[in-house]
Amino acid sequence: MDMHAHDRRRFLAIGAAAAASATPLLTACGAGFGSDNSKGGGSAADDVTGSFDWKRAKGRTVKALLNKHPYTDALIADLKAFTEKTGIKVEYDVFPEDNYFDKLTVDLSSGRASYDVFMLGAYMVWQYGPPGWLEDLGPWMRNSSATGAEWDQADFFPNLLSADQWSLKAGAPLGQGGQYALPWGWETNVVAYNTEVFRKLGLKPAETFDELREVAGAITRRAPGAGFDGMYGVAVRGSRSWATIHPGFMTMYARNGLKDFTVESGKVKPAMNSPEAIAFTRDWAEMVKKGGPPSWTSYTWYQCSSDLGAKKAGMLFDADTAAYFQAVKGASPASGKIAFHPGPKGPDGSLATNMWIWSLGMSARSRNKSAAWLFLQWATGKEHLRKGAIEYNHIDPVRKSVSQDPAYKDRMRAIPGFIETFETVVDRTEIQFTPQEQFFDATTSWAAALQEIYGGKNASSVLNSLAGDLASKVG
Amino acid sequence: MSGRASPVPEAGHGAASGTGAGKRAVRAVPAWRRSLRPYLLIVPALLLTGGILYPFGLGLYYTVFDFAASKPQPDLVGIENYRRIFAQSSFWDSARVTVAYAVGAAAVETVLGVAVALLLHRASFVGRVLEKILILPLMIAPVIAAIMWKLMLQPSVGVINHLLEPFGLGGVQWTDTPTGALLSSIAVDVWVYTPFVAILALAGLRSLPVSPFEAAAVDGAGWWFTFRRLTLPMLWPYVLVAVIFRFMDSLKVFDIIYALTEGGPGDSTMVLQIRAYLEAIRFQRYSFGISYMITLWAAVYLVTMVLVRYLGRIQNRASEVPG
Amino acid sequence: MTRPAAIGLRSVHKRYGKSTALDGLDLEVAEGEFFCLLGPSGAGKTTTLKTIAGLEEPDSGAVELGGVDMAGVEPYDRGVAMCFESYALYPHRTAYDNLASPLRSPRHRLPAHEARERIGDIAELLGIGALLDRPVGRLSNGQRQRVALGRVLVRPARAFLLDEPLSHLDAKLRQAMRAELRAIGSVRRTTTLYVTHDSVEALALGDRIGVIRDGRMVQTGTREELWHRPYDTFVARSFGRPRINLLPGTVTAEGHFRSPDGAYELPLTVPAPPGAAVQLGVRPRDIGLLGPGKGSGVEPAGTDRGTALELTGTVHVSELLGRATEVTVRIGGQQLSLVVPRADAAGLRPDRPVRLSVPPESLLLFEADRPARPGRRIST
Amino acid sequence: MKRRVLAVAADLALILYFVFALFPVAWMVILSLKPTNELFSTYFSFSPTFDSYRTVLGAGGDQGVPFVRFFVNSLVVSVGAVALSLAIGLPAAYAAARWRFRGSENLMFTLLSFRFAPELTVVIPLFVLYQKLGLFDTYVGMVWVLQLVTLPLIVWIMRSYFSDLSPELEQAALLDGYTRKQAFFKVALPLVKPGIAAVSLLAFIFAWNNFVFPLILTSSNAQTVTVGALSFLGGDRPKYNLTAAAALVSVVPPLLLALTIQRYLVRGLSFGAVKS
Repeated sequence: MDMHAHDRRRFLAIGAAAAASATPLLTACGAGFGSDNSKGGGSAADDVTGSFDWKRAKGRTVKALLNKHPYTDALIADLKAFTEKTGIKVEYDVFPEDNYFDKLTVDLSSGRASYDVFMLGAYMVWQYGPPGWLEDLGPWMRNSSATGAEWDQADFFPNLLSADQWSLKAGAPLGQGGQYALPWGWETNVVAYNTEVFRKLGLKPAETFDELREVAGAITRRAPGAGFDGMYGVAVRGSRSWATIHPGFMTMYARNGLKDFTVESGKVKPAMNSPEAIAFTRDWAEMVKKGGPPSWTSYTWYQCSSDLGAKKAGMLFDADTAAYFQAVKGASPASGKIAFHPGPKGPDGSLATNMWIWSLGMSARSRNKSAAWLFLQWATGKEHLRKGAIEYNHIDPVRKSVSQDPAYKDRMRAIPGFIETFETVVDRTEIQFTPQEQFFDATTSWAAALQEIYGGKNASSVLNSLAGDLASKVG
Repeated sequence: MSGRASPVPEAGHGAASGTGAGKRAVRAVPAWRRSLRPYLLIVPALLLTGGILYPFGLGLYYTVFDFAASKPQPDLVGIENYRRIFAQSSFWDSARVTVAYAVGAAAVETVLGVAVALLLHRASFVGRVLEKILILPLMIAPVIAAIMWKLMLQPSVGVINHLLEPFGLGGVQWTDTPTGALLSSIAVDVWVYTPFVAILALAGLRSLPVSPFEAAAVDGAGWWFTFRRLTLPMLWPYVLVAVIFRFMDSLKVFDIIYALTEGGPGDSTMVLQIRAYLEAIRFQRYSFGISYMITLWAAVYLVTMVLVRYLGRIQNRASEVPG
Repeated sequence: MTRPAAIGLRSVHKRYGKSTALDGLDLEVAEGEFFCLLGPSGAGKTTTLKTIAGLEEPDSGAVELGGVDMAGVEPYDRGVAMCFESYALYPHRTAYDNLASPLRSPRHRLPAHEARERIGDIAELLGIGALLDRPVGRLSNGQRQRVALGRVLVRPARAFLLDEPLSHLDAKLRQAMRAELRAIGSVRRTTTLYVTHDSVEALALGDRIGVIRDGRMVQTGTREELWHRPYDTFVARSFGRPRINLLPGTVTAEGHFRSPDGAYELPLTVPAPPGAAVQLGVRPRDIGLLGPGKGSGVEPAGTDRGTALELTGTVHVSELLGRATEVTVRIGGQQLSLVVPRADAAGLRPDRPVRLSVPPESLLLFEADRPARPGRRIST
Repeated sequence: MKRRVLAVAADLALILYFVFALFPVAWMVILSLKPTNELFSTYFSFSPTFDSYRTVLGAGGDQGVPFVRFFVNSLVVSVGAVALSLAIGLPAAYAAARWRFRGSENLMFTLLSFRFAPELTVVIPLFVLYQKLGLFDTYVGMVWVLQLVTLPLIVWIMRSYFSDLSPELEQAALLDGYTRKQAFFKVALPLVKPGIAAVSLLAFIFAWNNFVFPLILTSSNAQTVTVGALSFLGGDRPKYNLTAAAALVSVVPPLLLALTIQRYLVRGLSFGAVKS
C-alpha cells in the first residue's frame, strides 16, 4: 500500500492549486481504499467487546438509503420493533429503483457517508468494494460480542451468503474474502406462465430451450386467435441496460453451460463470443423476434411484468417476484391464472439459475458502525424476516428456517408451483457472472449488442466486437 | 424643503436653488464609481451562477486525471481523456446521433411552432379557445412525459396502437428500430417543447407593426409573398431566440431519452449526455465521463456562440426595418 | 462677465462607438437668456442637451451650470428640465400623472393641491386642459408633445432644455405656440436652451442663436449677427427661404468679382486676393427687379444709399409664394433667385430679359467651399 | 368561398395539432382514474376511481411516498428560485440593456453559457460541495442550483424587453427629479411587467419540472414532485396510475399561474409590446 500513499501525495501536490473542496471527492475515495480495509486487523468490529447487547448503541441514529420495494415496505413497517429492541432510531430515504443506484453511487463516491446502511445487489459489491466504500462485515459476524447467537449464520442459504463475499480481485470466485453485504431478500429467475392460455392451446411448460422457443412462437401465433387478444409468447427484458442480461437471459445462458468471462491464470477474458455463446445468443434473439414482446428493446421488468398481468404475455422468464406480484389475488387480470415452473433445463439437464440478491451493506465511512451493525443484524435476523414473509410481502426468504416455516408455506401455496419451483432451483441458484469491477459496463454493452443482433445484425461480428472492446476494459 | 416650497415656481427650490454660483455644493459621483455601476448590477447574477459553477471548474480539473472508482489514486494524464474520446468511434456515433436529434427536434419544433403561432394569430374562435391551453404540454415534466409516451407507444398494452388498429396500422413497433427510436424520442421532445416555440413566435407576431401588412394588402400581395417577404423576416429574431434555447437544450438532452430508450436499441439513441452519464455515474469513470460532458459543453458553447452572433446581426437588421 | 454663464460647455467631446457626436463643442448661455440651437439632424443638438442634463457623460471637456463644474453630478441634482423630442411620456399613465410626475418627485415635491393648481394652469396655457384624464396612449402626437412640454414647464428649474418641442404640432398651432412660448412667465424667467432644425423658429424665438454642425459650434450670435455676418456659407445657407444665392467666381486683378464664364463682373467692398476662388452671397430678398428694357436710370426704392449694382439676365422660371413671387434668373451660366412683390413679377415670362439691382452693402463674399469645410466669409 | 374553405382548413389544422398536444394529457387523466388492476387490461372503458388521487394526496392506502410534502417542497423551491432570479436578474438584464460597458456582451454570453453546461457535469462535484456546506437536501441549496435554470432565461429575455424600452423614459424620470433607483422601479419596471409575468411563468415551469438537480441534490427533506412522481413506479408493480395522478396534481400550480397571467402571457412575450 506504500505505492498508494505515495501516489496520493503526488496527486495532492499536483492538485494543491485546486481549492479545498476539490480534495474530498478524491481523497475520500483514496482514504477509503488505503486505510479502512487494507489494514487487515483494523476493523471497527474489534472495538466491540464484552457480552452481546442489543442496547449497546442506545440513543444513536442510523441513516438508511432504501429502494422502493415490497421488502422495504415490510422493513419500514417493522422498524418500531427494532427501535424498541435497541433504542436506536432509524432515519431513511426511499427512492425508486430507476434512480436508487444513481443516488447510492454518487453518495458513496463522494466519500461523505450520508448513509450508514443501504440496500444493494451482489453485483454492486463488485463496483463498490474495490474503492473501499463497503465495510467488510466478516469481522462483525465473527465477533460474538457484536453478534448475538440467535442471528445464526448457518441458517442462511450458503450460496446467498457467499454471493456477497469477494476478495476484490477481478475474476476471483465469490465466497472468498470479505463479506461486503448480507443477503436480505432475493429473486430467482424462473418461468411464470398463464395457465389459461396453456390449457386452451394444449401447451406444457418448456423443459428445454428449444421447447421454450417453440412454445413462445406457438403462443404468439395461436393465442390471439384463441381469444387472447394481442398475446405473445414470452416476456423477457430488452432495454439497453445491464438489467436486461441478468434475469432470464443469463439463467438460460448458464444452463447452456456458457460463461461470460473465462479466467486464465488471473486474466479475465471475455467469452460471450465463443461459438456456442454466439449460437445461443442468436437463438435467444430469434426467440424474442418470433415469440417475444413487440418493441422488446424498451422492455424493463415493468413492461414484462405488466404484460403478464395484462394477459399480453403467455410466459415471463424473469425474477419470480415480478410474476408473483401480478399473481397475487386481485392484482391483475391474470391473477389466479399464473403458475410457476423452473424453466427449461440446459442440454445436460442443468438448472443453473442466476439470481438477484437484495442485500444490505454498510458504508466503510460510517461513523456509526456499531449501531449500523445492530440494524443489519436485526434486519437480516430470523425474527424480522419471518414476520416480513408472513405478514408482509417479503417473499423468497434468504433463511432456510423461514422458507420452511409452515405459515409461510401455507401462504405461498396459493400460487401454483411457487414453492416447488423455489425448492427445485434454490440450491442451483447462484451468481452466474464472473465478478469484476466493470460489470455494469460489460453487461450494458452486452444488452446493446443483444439489441443489435435482434435488430438483424450478424451475431458473431457484434459479439466479437463486444468481446474485443471489453477485453481492453476488463483485462 | 417642503415647508419652504415657494408658491411661485421660480427657479426656487431643490437642487436648482442658487441659480448663480453653486451656493450649495452639488454632490458629484466620481467617474470610476459611475463606470462601476453596470458591473455592480450584473455581478450578483454572475456570482450567483458562477458560485455554483465552481464545481464545474472542479469537474474540468478532474478531466486531466484518470480518476475512477477503480482508480481512486489517480494519475495526471493531461489530455489523454480527450484524446481517447476523439479516438473512439462511439463518440462520433454519439455526436452524430446528438446532432441528428437536436437538429431534428429544433427544426420540427420551429416549423410546427411557427405554424401553430400563425394559425393562432388568425384569432378564429377555435384559436382563441385553444390558445389558453397551448402551454399545457410544457407543464408536464419531460421525464414524466417520456414515461407516459413510452407507455402509450408500447405495442402490447399501449393506447396508440390500439387507436391505430381500426385503420390497419396496429402493431407499429415504435421504439424498436434505430430510426423509430430516434424519431420517437424527437416526437416526445416536439410534444413537450413545441408550445415553447409557438408562444414566443406568437408573441413575436403580435408585436409586428401593422403598417407594412396593410401596405402589402393594398398592393394586393399574395399570402405567400406576405409571409416570405414580411412576416418571416420580421418574425425571425423572435423565433431565433426560441430556436437557440431549444437547440442548446436538445444538444444536451438527457431525461427524455433516459426515460424512453436509455440510448437503445443498440447505440441508436445514445446521445452524448446519456453516454456521459453512463460513464461517469453508472460505470464510475469520473474523469472520462466528465471529459465527455466538458466536450459536449464546449460543442454547445461554440454552436450557441455562432447562433447568438447571428441573432445579434439579425436583431440589428430587424431594428433597421422601418416601423 | 459679472455673473457666470447659466450654461457653459467647454470643448466637449462625445463619441458613440465610431461616430463622433460632439467634437469640441463650446457654448455659453447667459442667465435668463432664451438660446436657440439650430442645426441639421445629426449635428449633435440632442446630444448637447443630454450632456448638459447629465444624461450623457462627455468623453472630455466640461459642462458647467452657474459656473459649477457638473462632472459626476447626477441628472436629478442638476436642476434642469428637459423636453424630449420623443416626448418620453410614461405610456402607462394619464396626461395628468405625466404632468404631475416632477411635482411628486423627492426634488420638486409640491403639496397635492398646489400641484393640481399648477398643472391646471399649465394645461390651460398649452390647451390640453380637457385631456388630462386620458391615458397617454390615446393622445395625438401634437397633444403628447404639449404634455411633454407641460411636464417641463410645470416645475421650477435652473434651465429648460427643449428638444424640438413644437415639431409635431400642426402648422397653425405651431405658429400660435411659438408666439406664446416666450411669453409664458416661467420661460421668461428661466434660462432656456431650445433646439430646432427650423431657422424660422430660431429667428423668431432666440435671444441668441447658435448654429451647430458636425458636433461643433459654427457661430453664435443674435439673429442680426447671424443674418448679416454669417461665419460661413453653412450659416448663411441656414437662414432665409429661399436660400441665399451663392455664386461661385474668382477675384480679378482689380478686386472685382467675376463669374466663371465672364458673364458679369461686380465690384467688391471687401478686399480679396486677386485670383482667389470665392463665392458671392446675396439674399433673394435683397435683389430688386428693375423691369425690362434698357436701363432707364430709375432705381428701385430702398437702394438709395450708394449706387445699386445692376445685372442683366433672362427669366428662367417664376414661382408664386403667396404675396410674393420667387423669380429665378439666368445670368450667363449661373442662376440667381430673387423675391419680389407679386405685382412686380406679373407678366414675367420665361426667357424674358430682365435687369436686377443689387445693393452693394448686401453682398457677402465667401471663400470657395471645400469638401467638409464650408467657405468662410471674407471680411475686412 | 375560397376564403371560407381556407379558414376551415386552418381551424382543422389547429385542431389536429391540439389533438396531438392534448391527447397524452387526456390519456394521463384516464390513467389516473383507473384502478391499478385495470391499468393494462382496459383502454377507455373501466371503472373510474379517485383512489390514485387519494393515495397521491396521502389520504388513501399508504404508498410511503409523502407526495404532499414533495409538492410543498416544489412550491417553495420553484417560487424561491424564480423570486431570487428576478431580484438578481432584473437589474442585470437592465444593466446589460442600458449600458454598453466593457465586456458586456461577453458577460451576457457567459451567463447564457451556464445554461449549456450539461447538468450532470456540475451535479457530482456540486453534490460534494453541498454536503460540505450543509446545503444538501435543503431549500436554500435547491433554490441556488435552480438559478442555473431560471436566471439565464430571465436575464436573456428581460434584456430584450429593457432594450426595447426607450431609455428616454427613465431619463425623463431622472430629470423629473427621481433617482436612478426610483426611475427603474417607477418607470422601467412597470412598463415591462407583462414581460416579467410571462418570463416568470416560463422560468417557474422549467424550475418546477427540473429532474436531475433534485434527483441528486435532495433526499427526503427537499425532494420535489418530479422525482416524487417517479417513486410510484417502484415497488411490487409499476403504478402508472399513481404517477399520472401525481403528474397531473403537479401541473396544477403552473396551470393556475398560467391562467392568472393569461392576459399577459402572449402580450408579455411580445418584446415590442411596451412601445406605445
